Amino acid sequence: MQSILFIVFLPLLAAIVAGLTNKAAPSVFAKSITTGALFISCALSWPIFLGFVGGTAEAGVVPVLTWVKSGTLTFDWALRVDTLTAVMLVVITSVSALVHLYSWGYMDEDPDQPRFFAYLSLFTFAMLMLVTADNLVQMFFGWEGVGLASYLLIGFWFKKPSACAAAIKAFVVNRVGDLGFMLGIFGTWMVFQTTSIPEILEAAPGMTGATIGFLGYRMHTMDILCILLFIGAMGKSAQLGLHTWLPDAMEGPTPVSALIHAATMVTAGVFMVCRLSPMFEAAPVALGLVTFIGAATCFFAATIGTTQWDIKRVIAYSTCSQLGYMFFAAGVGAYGGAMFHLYTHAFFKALLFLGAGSVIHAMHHEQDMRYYGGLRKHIPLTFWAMMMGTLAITGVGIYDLHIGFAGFWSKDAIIEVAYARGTDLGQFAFWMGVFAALLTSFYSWRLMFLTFWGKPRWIESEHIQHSVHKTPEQAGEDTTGGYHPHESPVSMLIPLGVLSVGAVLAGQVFAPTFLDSEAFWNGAIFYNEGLIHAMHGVPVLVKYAAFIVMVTGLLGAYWAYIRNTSIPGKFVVQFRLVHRFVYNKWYFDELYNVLFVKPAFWLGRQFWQKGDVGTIDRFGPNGVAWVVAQGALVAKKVQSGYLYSYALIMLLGLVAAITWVLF
Amino acid sequence: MIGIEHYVTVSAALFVLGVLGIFLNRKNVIVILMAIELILLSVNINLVAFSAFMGDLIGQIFAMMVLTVAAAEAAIGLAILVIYFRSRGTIAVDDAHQMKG
Amino acid sequence: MDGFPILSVMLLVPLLAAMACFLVDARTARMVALVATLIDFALGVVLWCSYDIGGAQWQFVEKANVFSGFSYALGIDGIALTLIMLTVFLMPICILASWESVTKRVSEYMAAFLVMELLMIGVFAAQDIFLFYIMFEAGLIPMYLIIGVWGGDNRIYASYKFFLYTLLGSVLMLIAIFWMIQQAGTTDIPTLMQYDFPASAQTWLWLAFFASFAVKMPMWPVHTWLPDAHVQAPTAGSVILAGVLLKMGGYGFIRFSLPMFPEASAQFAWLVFALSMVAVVYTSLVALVQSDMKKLIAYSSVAHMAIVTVGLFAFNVQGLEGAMMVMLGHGLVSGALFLCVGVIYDRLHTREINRYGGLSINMPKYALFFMLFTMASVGLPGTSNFIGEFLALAGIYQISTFVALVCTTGIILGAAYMLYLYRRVAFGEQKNADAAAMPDLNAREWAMLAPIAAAVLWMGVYPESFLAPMRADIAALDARIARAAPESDSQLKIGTPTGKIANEIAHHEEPGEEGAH
Amino acid sequence: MIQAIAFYLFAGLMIASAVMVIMARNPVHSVLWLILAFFNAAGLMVLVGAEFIAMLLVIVYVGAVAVLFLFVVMMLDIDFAELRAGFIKNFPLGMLIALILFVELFVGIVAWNQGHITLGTADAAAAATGAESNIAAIGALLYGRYLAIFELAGLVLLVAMIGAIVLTHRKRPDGARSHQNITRQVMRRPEDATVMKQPEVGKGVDL
Amino acid sequence: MDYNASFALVRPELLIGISSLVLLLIAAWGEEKSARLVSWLAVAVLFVAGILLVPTLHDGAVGPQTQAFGDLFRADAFAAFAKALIYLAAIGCLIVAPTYFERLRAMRAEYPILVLLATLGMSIMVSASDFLTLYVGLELNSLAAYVMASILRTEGKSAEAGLKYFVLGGLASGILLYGISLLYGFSGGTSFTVVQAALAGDMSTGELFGLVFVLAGLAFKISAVPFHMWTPDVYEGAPTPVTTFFATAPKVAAIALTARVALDVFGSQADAWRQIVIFASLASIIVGALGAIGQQNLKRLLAYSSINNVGFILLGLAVANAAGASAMLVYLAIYVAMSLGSFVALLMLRDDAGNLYETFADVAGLSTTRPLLAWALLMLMFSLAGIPPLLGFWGKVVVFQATVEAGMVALGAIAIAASVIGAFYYIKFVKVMFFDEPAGVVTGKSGAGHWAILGICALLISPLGYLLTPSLGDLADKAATALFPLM
Repeated sequence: MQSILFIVFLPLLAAIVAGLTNKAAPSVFAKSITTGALFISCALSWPIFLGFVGGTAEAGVVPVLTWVKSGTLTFDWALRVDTLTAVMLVVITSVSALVHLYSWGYMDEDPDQPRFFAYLSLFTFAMLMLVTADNLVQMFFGWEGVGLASYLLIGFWFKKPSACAAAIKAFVVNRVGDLGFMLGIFGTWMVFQTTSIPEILEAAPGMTGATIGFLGYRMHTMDILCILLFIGAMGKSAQLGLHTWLPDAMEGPTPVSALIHAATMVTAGVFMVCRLSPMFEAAPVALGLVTFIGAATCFFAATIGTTQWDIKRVIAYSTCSQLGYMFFAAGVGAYGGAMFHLYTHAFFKALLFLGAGSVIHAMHHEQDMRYYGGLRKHIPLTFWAMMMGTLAITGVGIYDLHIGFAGFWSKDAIIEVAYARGTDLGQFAFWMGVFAALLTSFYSWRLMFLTFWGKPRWIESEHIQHSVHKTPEQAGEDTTGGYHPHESPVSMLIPLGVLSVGAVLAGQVFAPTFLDSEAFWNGAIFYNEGLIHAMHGVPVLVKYAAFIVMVTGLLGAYWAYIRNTSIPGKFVVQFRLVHRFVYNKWYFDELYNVLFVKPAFWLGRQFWQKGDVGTIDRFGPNGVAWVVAQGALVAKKVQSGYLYSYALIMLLGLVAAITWVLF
Repeated sequence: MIGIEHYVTVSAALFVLGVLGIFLNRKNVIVILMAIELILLSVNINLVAFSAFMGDLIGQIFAMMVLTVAAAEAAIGLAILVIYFRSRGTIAVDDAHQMKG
Repeated sequence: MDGFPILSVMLLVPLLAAMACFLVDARTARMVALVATLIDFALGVVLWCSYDIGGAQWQFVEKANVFSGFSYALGIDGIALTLIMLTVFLMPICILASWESVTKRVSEYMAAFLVMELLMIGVFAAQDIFLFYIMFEAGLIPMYLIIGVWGGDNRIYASYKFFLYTLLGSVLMLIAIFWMIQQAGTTDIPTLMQYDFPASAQTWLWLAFFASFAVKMPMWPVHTWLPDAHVQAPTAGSVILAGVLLKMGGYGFIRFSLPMFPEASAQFAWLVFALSMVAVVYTSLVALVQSDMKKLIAYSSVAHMAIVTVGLFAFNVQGLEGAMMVMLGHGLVSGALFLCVGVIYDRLHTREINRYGGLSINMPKYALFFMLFTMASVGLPGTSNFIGEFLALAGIYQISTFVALVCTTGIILGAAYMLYLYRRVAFGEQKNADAAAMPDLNAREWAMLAPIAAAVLWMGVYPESFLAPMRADIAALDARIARAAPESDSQLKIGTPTGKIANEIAHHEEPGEEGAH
Repeated sequence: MIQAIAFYLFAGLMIASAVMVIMARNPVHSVLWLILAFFNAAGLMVLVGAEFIAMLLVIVYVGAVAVLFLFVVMMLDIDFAELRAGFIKNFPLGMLIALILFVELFVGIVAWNQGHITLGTADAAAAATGAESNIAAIGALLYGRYLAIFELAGLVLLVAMIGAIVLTHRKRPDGARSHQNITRQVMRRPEDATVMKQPEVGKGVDL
Repeated sequence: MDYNASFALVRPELLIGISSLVLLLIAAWGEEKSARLVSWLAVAVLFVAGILLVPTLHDGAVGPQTQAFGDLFRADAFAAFAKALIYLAAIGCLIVAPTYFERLRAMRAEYPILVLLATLGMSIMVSASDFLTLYVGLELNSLAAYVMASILRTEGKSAEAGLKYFVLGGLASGILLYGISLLYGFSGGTSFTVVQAALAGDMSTGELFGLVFVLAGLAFKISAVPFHMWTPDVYEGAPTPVTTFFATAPKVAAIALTARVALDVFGSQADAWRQIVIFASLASIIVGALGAIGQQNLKRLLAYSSINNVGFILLGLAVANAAGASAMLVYLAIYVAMSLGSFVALLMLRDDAGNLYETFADVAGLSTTRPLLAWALLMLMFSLAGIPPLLGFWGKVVVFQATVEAGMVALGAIAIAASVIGAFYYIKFVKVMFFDEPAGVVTGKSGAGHWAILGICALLISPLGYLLTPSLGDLADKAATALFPLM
């Protein structure tokens, strides 16, 4: 069990060493030390996980250091290992190690590699702190730590204004969620007088009947607490409303997108809900909200995904959508399903991102799919890896044969369990899930077809033009512009390969463990026996629903992007309003800009100029100064220098005094 | 019969006149000095009258002292007036406002 | 340490050094000041180490009746100890920060700073209310000179504003002090802290003290002196101003307002809350639109100090300890941020944010420190400010969820303006050639920033070192004010558990049950 | 009865003179009116039996002070006509305030108790004994009980003397009158004092 | 009447009076050449006179055994305290005078004698226990003061100052006298004891008017608003050493006298005059502060500052108890040190040729050209403003403490808030000296005498001065007790 200390702190150590030496040492030093540390962590993590799979490991806590003792509010640094942690451990360390390795190749030409690797390792440390947290505050530490790392990594290319803006956006939007999280922690502590997660979870069922005041309203205690905590999860996991940062986060280097914005950090919200599942189970309204938000996000993000041209953005919205699946799975009580989808998603989404990175790498940093095409033959290994990922995310698999890619196992289970839940919200989630699955299939294949099939359209890309020093006119018929995409180096291909294996097999191998084994979870999450039974008993049509829509999506994409490429254009013309609405991401950014950003700056200026300067200073210090100055002028005037006026004033004083005493 | 009230009234009138002389006069310092003498005279009348009507002599002693001081004051006042006239060439009250504000 | 008047020695060392500074030339004066502040720091460490946690409430007590009407009485509890440590820790750094940037009238400058140190330690160590007031007010003189003589272009206005604003605030307190002395018959602070003033009198006494401390803190709307003073003051002046002087306001609340007038404090808690809430939102938004670095940080100080005030008036242990931790953390972090501004100001002589940009390229070490302090200012867990803000907000949540909600928005806005600042300074393209040519930190600047960085992290990771000494004192204070604590708006009512889980699959359950809760 | 007539006569004349003191256009007239006022005041004092003070008033004031005034007025040689302008400017306000003052004094002191003033009880030690004359009684008191004051009054006069001298005494510049150098006068020769010039016709003398 | 006992009680006054006569002879003999000698002899005389006070001061003499010449004169601890301050202030003014007058070729041997006689007058004022004594002492002082104000007879400003001082002073003493005459008539005597006894019961309007007139006359002497109008003009116009004298010694005397009259004679009728004193106090604080703000001339500024300070002293009077009187005396002592120091510092603002400078423009950047002088002035200014840790703060503390202890909290609060206005021009002074670019006109060296006085004053008002507070407070308490023998 003590190995957890190494797993968690090795990346930190590596980050500090790499960060502080920075450019003082050759970059290979920083790369080796961080990557090495991560592989060691990874190697130490798998035994723990397998131990839990095999049922041999026991949950436990490794105390590290006292943190805060303030009256009854105490929390320490401690590392908790149980099944849930173990799952996250392998996901984090594995993907992180692979991303580290991948970055050797991807970031090869970057001058700031030590910094990059230090950030990556720092992120890994923070994420590990998050998942091993024994109390809510330490979780919050990790929560914020990953936020910091995310901020740093999104803004890694800090010279790009868009990267800086995205970084700030990510941090600030996350902070909105953190507001809820913090209030949730305060409330939780106030109700339970502890921040220790196990203690809270133990006491949670006893609070089901309790009510509490919040902002002057009286609410069910557990509902309000869970809603507040869930707001935190929404921020971190980019759920509807607080999702706007995630697509922008694609400004970061692609390995970062794979690690942080696909596999690990964004799933922290899901992890948190699962971690606190007994608490949420005591809060029906909150869970309803989780379901609703999850389902809505799932649908909403998928719609946007179908219209985007940037390859990474498509995948980013896809992530957003998949996170929606996880949430509504948790919302309807299938925490195992949520965690399972998280697990498989980590593999295939990381794979997709890294694959996309490989494509981008090959296409000279061009990210627009409109300028791809026909890459199948040029970068075959990447193509096959992407294919595995696509098959996994679209959920290809055959129910009756019990065979399928990773996504098939987890996503279908979620759709089924939503149906099995049998409530209105469950139904809503089910339909949303099914529809999103259709869209998932469509946009995933759209991506594949646009990228790997068809004719090369590369010469339209400015990046390519720069590379080959030609304009489209000069290139003439040759739409490649004479550009030859090259396959990525081995360091990038190995992670692709490993993740492909995961994408293919993760579902197949672990489905029974995650979904059906109460023993595996061993109390780490709330295990709803009845729900699992109901899930297995859903109608056949429900079981096939996902498969059907998957095929539909595939056909649709094939039809629109291979058979008759004019259709998308026509569609856009026909449904101009709808398309524009979806293409512009439902105008969330614009809305927030109008609602929050601009008013904030406007208010700031108003408060400053009209408030501080115009009112407080003007009527406060400056006003008083003015009055005093006027008084001084009067005093000066009265002191006229004339004897008789002095005498007059003396007499006035005398008369006034006499009058005063006389009356 | 003429009582103390009459004397006090006369004295008050004289006092007020003296005071009036000080600030009504804007042009001539000498008259201001004379106005001060009037004030002192009013005080003397008061003192003597009180003294006589009470039947003790302190008031008269006091009046003597006032007289003495008044003489001294007149001497010094006029001396100041003289040097003021020497340095300014005028004794107009209005001109004595080099310092103000 | 028995019998050794360590507090007096800590006061004496800077005093003697200040006098010595007048007699020597500039180079020597710098050394004298540095050595003196380091000696004081060493004494501070000794003080900290020999402070008996869990021992007597007042330790290192000294008392001499050499004055009429009041006495020379010193002594500290854990609260004062930590603030004294903050002072002696920041002072050598201030001297270092002025090492090269101050070139005119160095001797006087160093003397002013040393006197400042004396007065600040005196404020925290005074056990006599007059002595406290004298030290509290006397700080105006050196600070006025520091801003006025060594300040920026608009230093006159700023120094006047600083002086008169704070003076006006504190004179009313003096009147209240007289009344208290007369009522209680003593000037001894520990005795006064136990004295129960009549509730009717507490109201105006509290207001009088509030006038002083609110200006000092500064609370909205009497904060406008701070941005001006900060902007115009030399770097080290800003550091001391933000680092220690503002804390005197908080110290005043915790030492006087709360224990001496608990009922009035409860009575006016709404006022404090209201002003603090406004301050958090208002000044954060103002900070967002600033184009002057120092002004931005100054406004952020106002917002942070508002967290202190809500924490203090939360009437519970978490709030109080949180407020103390915010004060300590903010002392370090805002001081460090001003140092960061000073570092680049020394190179380019402008505080205009837009003149910088892309400093990460040519000043990576600087960018690292700046990032650390930015994050600390934002309240990232693991740094000093988080502990304080978290505890303070947790404290206030127990009293009022609404106040907690509004004040917690500070973490969003704080992130916005600090990161926006950082982005414009350290990120982006190098817009100006002169800014791009600036060299990275030198050894002296390292020596300034690294200790603060270490302290910030220490305080964030193991705050127990700082919480432990003050725990007993906070507990005592909490016990004293508990009788007046305002009612919480949460009012948890434990009902009968339903015994159900949310996603129970019951055979007879109707669809749509979900919405019926 | 005669006493009442005398009182009203003296009082009326004194007030009238006082008015003229401050109203007269010519300061010389003012001084003369002042002298008249003092005479009448002395008369009032005689009426109440304070003949010594009355005499003193006449001697000191009329004999010394008023003459001093006259002397200074003459000496300063001022164009008085010019000095009268602007008299009226403060008049209304001044009159109003003076009137208020007078009314308050009258009401407060005299009319408060239906026109009857209750004086304090005299200090027995300083009471005038019927046997002595006014002068003798004053002398006894002045050289007995109030001796210290009397001495002090001397110092006051000394200060006045010193002051007047310090302020007005000017040293004559050297050689103006007192420093006559007889030797030099005697040694003076015509050659040194006169120059013979014989100017040509039509030309001036170049001195 | 036991003259021996009386003479023993007035030893300081006798010494000063006789010495002044002797010195006058020396001056007459030695003419201008003897001026310095006479000055130093006068200093010695005052010093010895001061030493003669020590027993009285130390024993806290009070009661009938302090009465001299019947009941004309009271040599009690209160008077001794005031006299000690007066003598010290006079000594300071004498020491700085020769340098000033010699430059103008106006040094006269009569000057120190006038100072001595004025001091004698003040001595008698503060010891007076009869209105007759009061009046003669007051006039002795005033007449000497009129002469001193206009002693630079060739300068228009000096003459104008003398004229204004004289005319308004004459009016004021007329008012005072009128009041005394009323008190005499309505209470039957001029002795304080008699008047006090007469006032103890119900007060007639005559007595009431007498009281108001007397207080108004005295208010002129202490330059309390609205009887302050002469102060700025006279302070500016009079030669600086004379201004120094005016700002210190006569102020002490007048305040002590006012305190004695108000608290002792009118003590039983405190309610009748308290409102007036409160008004005068607040008005003085505010008018003094406002008037000072617009000033360019430093002497004028300090004149307003003295008006401002008088306001605070009057607060102590308004309290009308022993604590208030003691607070007044403590404040007064500190005020004398501050005021003396400030004016002496002004006298040190000279160029190489010895010309004096007295406007803000001249002291710009003084801290770079004459750092020591500038720092001393800084201390003095902050002390006048009442900023701790300088002793000026303590003066305000005792006064306000007395105010609050008497339950006049609102008054204290208003007054102390108004004091902030005053701080404005003090810090402006500091600003000009420290923040502005050097004007560079003040370059001359100053004599040891000036430095010594400035140094002593600076040391007194420095934080070290707090070490004196116990003994100062003790003495002031004893002195105040003399005014309240019954308590």
